[in-house]
Amino acid sequence: MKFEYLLQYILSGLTNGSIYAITAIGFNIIYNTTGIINFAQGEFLMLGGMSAITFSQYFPLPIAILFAVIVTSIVGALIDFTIIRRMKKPTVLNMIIITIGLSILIREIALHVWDEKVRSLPYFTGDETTSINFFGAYIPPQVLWVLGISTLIVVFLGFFFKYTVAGRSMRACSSNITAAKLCGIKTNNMITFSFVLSAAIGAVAGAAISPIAQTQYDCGTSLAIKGFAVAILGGLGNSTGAVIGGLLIGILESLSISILPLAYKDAIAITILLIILFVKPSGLLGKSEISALKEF
Amino acid sequence: MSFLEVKHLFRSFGGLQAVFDVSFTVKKGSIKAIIGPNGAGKTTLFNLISGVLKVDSGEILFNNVHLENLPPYKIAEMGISRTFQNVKLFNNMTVRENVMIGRHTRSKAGFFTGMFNLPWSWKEEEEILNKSEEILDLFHLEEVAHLYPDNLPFGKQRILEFARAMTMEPEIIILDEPAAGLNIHETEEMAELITKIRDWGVTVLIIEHDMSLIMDISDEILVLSYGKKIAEGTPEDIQKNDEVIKIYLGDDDA
Amino acid sequence: MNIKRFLSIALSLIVAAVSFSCKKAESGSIKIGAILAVTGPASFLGAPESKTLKMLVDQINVSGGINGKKLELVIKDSGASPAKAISFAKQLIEEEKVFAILGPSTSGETMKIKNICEKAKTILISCAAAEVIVNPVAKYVFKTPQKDSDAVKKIYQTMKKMGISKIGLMCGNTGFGKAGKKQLEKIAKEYGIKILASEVYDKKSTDLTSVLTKIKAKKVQAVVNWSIVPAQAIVAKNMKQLNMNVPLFQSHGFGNIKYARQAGKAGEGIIFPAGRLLIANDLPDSNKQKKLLLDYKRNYEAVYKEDASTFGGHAYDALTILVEGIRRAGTDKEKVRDAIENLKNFPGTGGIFNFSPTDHNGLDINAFTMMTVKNGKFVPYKK
Amino acid sequence: MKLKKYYPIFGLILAVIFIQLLVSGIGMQFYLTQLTMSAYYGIVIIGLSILMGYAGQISIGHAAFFAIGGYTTAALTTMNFAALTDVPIVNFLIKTGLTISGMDPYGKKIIYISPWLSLFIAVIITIFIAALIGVPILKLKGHYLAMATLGFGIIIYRIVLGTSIFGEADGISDVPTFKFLFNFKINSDPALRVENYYIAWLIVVISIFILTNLINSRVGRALRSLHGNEEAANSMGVNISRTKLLVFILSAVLASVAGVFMTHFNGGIGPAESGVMRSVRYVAIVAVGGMANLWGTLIMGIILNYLSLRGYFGSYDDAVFGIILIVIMLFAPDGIFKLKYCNNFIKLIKKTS
Repeated sequence: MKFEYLLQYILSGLTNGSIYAITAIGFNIIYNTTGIINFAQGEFLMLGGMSAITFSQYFPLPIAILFAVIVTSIVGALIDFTIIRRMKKPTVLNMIIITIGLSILIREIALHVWDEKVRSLPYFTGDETTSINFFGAYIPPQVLWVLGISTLIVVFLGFFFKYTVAGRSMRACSSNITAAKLCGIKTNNMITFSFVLSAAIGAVAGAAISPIAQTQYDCGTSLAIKGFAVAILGGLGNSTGAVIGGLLIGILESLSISILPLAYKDAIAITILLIILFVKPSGLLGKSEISALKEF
Repeated sequence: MSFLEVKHLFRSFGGLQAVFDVSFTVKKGSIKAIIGPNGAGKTTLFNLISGVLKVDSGEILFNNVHLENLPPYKIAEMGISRTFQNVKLFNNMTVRENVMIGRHTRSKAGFFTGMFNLPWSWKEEEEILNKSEEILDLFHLEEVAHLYPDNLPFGKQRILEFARAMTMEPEIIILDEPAAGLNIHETEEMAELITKIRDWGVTVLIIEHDMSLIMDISDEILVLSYGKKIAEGTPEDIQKNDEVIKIYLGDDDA
Repeated sequence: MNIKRFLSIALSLIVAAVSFSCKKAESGSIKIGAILAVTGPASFLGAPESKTLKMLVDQINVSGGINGKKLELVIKDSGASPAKAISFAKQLIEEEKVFAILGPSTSGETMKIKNICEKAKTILISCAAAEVIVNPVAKYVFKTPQKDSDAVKKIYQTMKKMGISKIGLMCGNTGFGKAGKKQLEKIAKEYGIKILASEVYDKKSTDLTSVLTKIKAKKVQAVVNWSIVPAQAIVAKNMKQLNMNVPLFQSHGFGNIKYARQAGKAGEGIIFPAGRLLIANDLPDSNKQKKLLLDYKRNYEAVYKEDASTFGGHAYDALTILVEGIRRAGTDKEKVRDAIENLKNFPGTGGIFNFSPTDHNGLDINAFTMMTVKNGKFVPYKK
Repeated sequence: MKLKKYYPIFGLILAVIFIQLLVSGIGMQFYLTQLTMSAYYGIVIIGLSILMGYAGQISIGHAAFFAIGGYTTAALTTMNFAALTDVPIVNFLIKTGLTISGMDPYGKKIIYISPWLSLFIAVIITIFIAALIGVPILKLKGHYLAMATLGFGIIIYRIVLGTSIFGEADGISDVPTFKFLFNFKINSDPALRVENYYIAWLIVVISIFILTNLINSRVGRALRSLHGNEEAANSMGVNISRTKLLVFILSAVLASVAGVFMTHFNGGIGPAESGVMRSVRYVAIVAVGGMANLWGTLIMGIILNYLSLRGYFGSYDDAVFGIILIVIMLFAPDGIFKLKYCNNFIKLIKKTS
């Protein structure tokens, strides 16, 4: 294989990988606070993308995205406030089931609010044909945007969870919710806050990937499945792991295309994930003790 | 040859030596108590014997069969049953069904037999039911047999767990703090039950903080501290042992 | 006593529910069933189809119905699930006793109910493209979308004129993509075209540059993409981003200007075959389809405030063909079937239909014209 | 032996006969079509109830097993051996009477594998696949188990969608008749509606008989105990991984068998049957029925599938299931049959009978 093609495969892998990574980060925030996986995370991306597209008809792009983030955050808060908080038996199984229900519901509401058509935001810089030549291989600038935003989010989250009171309280909730309560942390508010935060990050991600992947009412599910897979691969709750896992899966998929038929691409990615689950369930960067603690 | 024999047992968690070179034997039909301050490695020792944890090195022999690193269900099949420090009951099943599980190792009906309710399992089912009723009677649980365990008072839950372990008709029963959280009256009832089963020939291995209970019922006592064996002997010997007194006086937990 | 009362209440409830859900058709009206994937993965087909049918039936009824009889339309949303399509087909035939069934939207569903309709002697006019629907011919089964093979032939003819002989194929993993791939691979030899790479991708793919890299490495002279939204636009964009400067051919599923706009600048120059709906304005006045196409477009866009697509057109054709059959032969199913089978020179959105006992599609290669995108608009492709 | 636990089964048989007589009596026999389809889905659902409710193992990939059964039989029985009679293995099958010859609707001669043989092969394949993935998957818990089963479902979906012998996106059509016992036939012919209805419900009755026996048996208690507390169950002598695996296989086989019969009844199968939404729907119904409640899940499975198949939910079909999941988890996490007034109603019925 010529070097130029190899490089192109890797760069192509980065495009999908960046999408996986930014989706996976959203999963981690709620997981870090509540220990649950929000299966409706993909729908936050869809909502972010869809509402950004709608707002962009009236406002300039940055403001449209800002509004989209606000709208999605409100939805996130409402979800916790009206549903998650009021669950009678919040076991893991029930949490999985209820967030799946939410995911379906949001998707169907989106179908009736918007419609079945595919939409997309304009490219943040350049247009559909712009790409950057990189030693004979090409990469569209939007990918760099997505990667940049992912990195910013990871840095921001790292800072937030380490150095701010709210962030530390959220971490406390994650490790022991009763103890956190005893220390005077308003755990309920922290959980709401984590929903807001992950909805907001989901919305940013949804808007950032919309020019590449396009947005449709049902695009959330397939994104969420990949994102969830990547979150586990990187180690649940570990955002750096999510980015590394996402890019890794993206590049592996892309390279696998060069030798295998594409029809089974998803099957290959998920097989890799299953193998990792069987061998090291804590993921690439997760600590095994942590995953043992979270083994409900 | 002894009944249960533990030789040079080691187990560590990370850098912490939870069990360090512990050896002891248990005579058939006796009550052996294991005492020691918190964090002495008592529960770890029990978990090693019952197969919940894997040993780092050392031997556990039961009737001359090696137990170390066997899965818990295999160890149960050999006739070793146990209770847990924080009661572990099946809250999705009635009290009667909880006790019936105890007969699992003493019955055989398999998957297919169960699916088609084949005739040869009927007798066995009846036997399970009869034995369970017998145990329920014995432990004074017949009144609550139709309830779910999470509706019982804590004392009853401990007794139920004990009853479940006894339904197995074990050769040896391991009790992890059976009196913890019980009031005086319940503790007395528990002590009575323990001596009663010893009289049937069941060997008892027990961890307990309630010293009066231990001194009353046990035949032999093993003292652990920081994973190491400090002393072993009859209750009278242990009460006189200087080192044990030092540990207990230096520790508020006694 | 109690149980008796309970049973009697339950019984009366059941009877009430049964009689309620089975209201008789208005006498004097003609009941037509439609099974469409209004929601679910094929909603891009089913939604415009159902909108079109509703609009047309309203129009027909307002203008007095057919031969004085009103139409009654029962639309069932199958969500592209075959099991539901089967259930609905039986329901429509046996309970609603419909005169004919329009749809389903996808080939998979149509194939599942083909035999059911055939046995029940109920006319089925499918809006799905696969050729197996009408080959072998089933007596009561028709379809309106153009043949995939004709679309492929049209593309290959154009390629020949352009001097292209080495191509790469990309198909989505939908029924549409699958049928297209089969025809593209089958017919290529006839036109002396070599397929150097053939890949199937997921319909929900987010980026396809890696596949295109694989195709690019084979040094093809053109790329043919056979898929539906959103992949159509993604392929176009990715090709430009990879600096692939060979022509991109799309299928006749590229039938909505919105899709071209999705691709933005990258959509320019895409070549594809399509019915004449998209360029109705540019047709000469002598064209038999022109008036009908413009009417449909105008009405649809007025009612639903969105662009008309060729998919809605398939439903339009299905209904108008059925209506024409009824107009000619009355309300006898057998006679209407015969009338449809003998329908000649009947203009629809997809082309001029000429049915015969051996051809239950009635369209030929002339139904297509090659088009391209220029300045964000569809224009006829001229070479 | 006590017969009391079988009373509900007798009730079910009576209800099945009663409903058939009722709808036939009032001339609404066509309701039987959807009742037959719901019955097959009901088998999948009670199988999942055993796995999720009783053994406590979530599976968001159960539609895959339905699809494995359905697709195996569809692919095998639509293969035409008419031109291959010289091939030794085909010849052997024909001689041993394991093939059926007939005509397709267009008058072509066809020879295909007997559906009984394909049912057998489907069950074997299902057991093999379930055992193969069950061993590693069932070691996982919580979200990891959910992800792994979801992933398994997606892999099967992808394989079905990407393989030409499975018809890719179109699925397989023209699946022939399954000649059941006593010359009863399973196919989509409206004239055979009544016998199809009884065959489907016979299989439901058999399944529920098996499962009722199982949960009341020694193994059944063991699997419920491991849901209650794995550590305690293990120390009581329950072989956790073996019990989990057997239940997983049983539940997979039930889904697969339902898939085989449903495919012959419908005359075809499509990839939608193996999709994630389908699996989620099964989970939803099991949750509504109360998880560890065979009868509850069966009743809800029949009602909800029946309504959905008759199209009462219209374009809100998926939305309805989403709302059901949320509402149930919020207000009745133990299923609607555990709600207070529902419970009182059940008690009332019990008292009167």
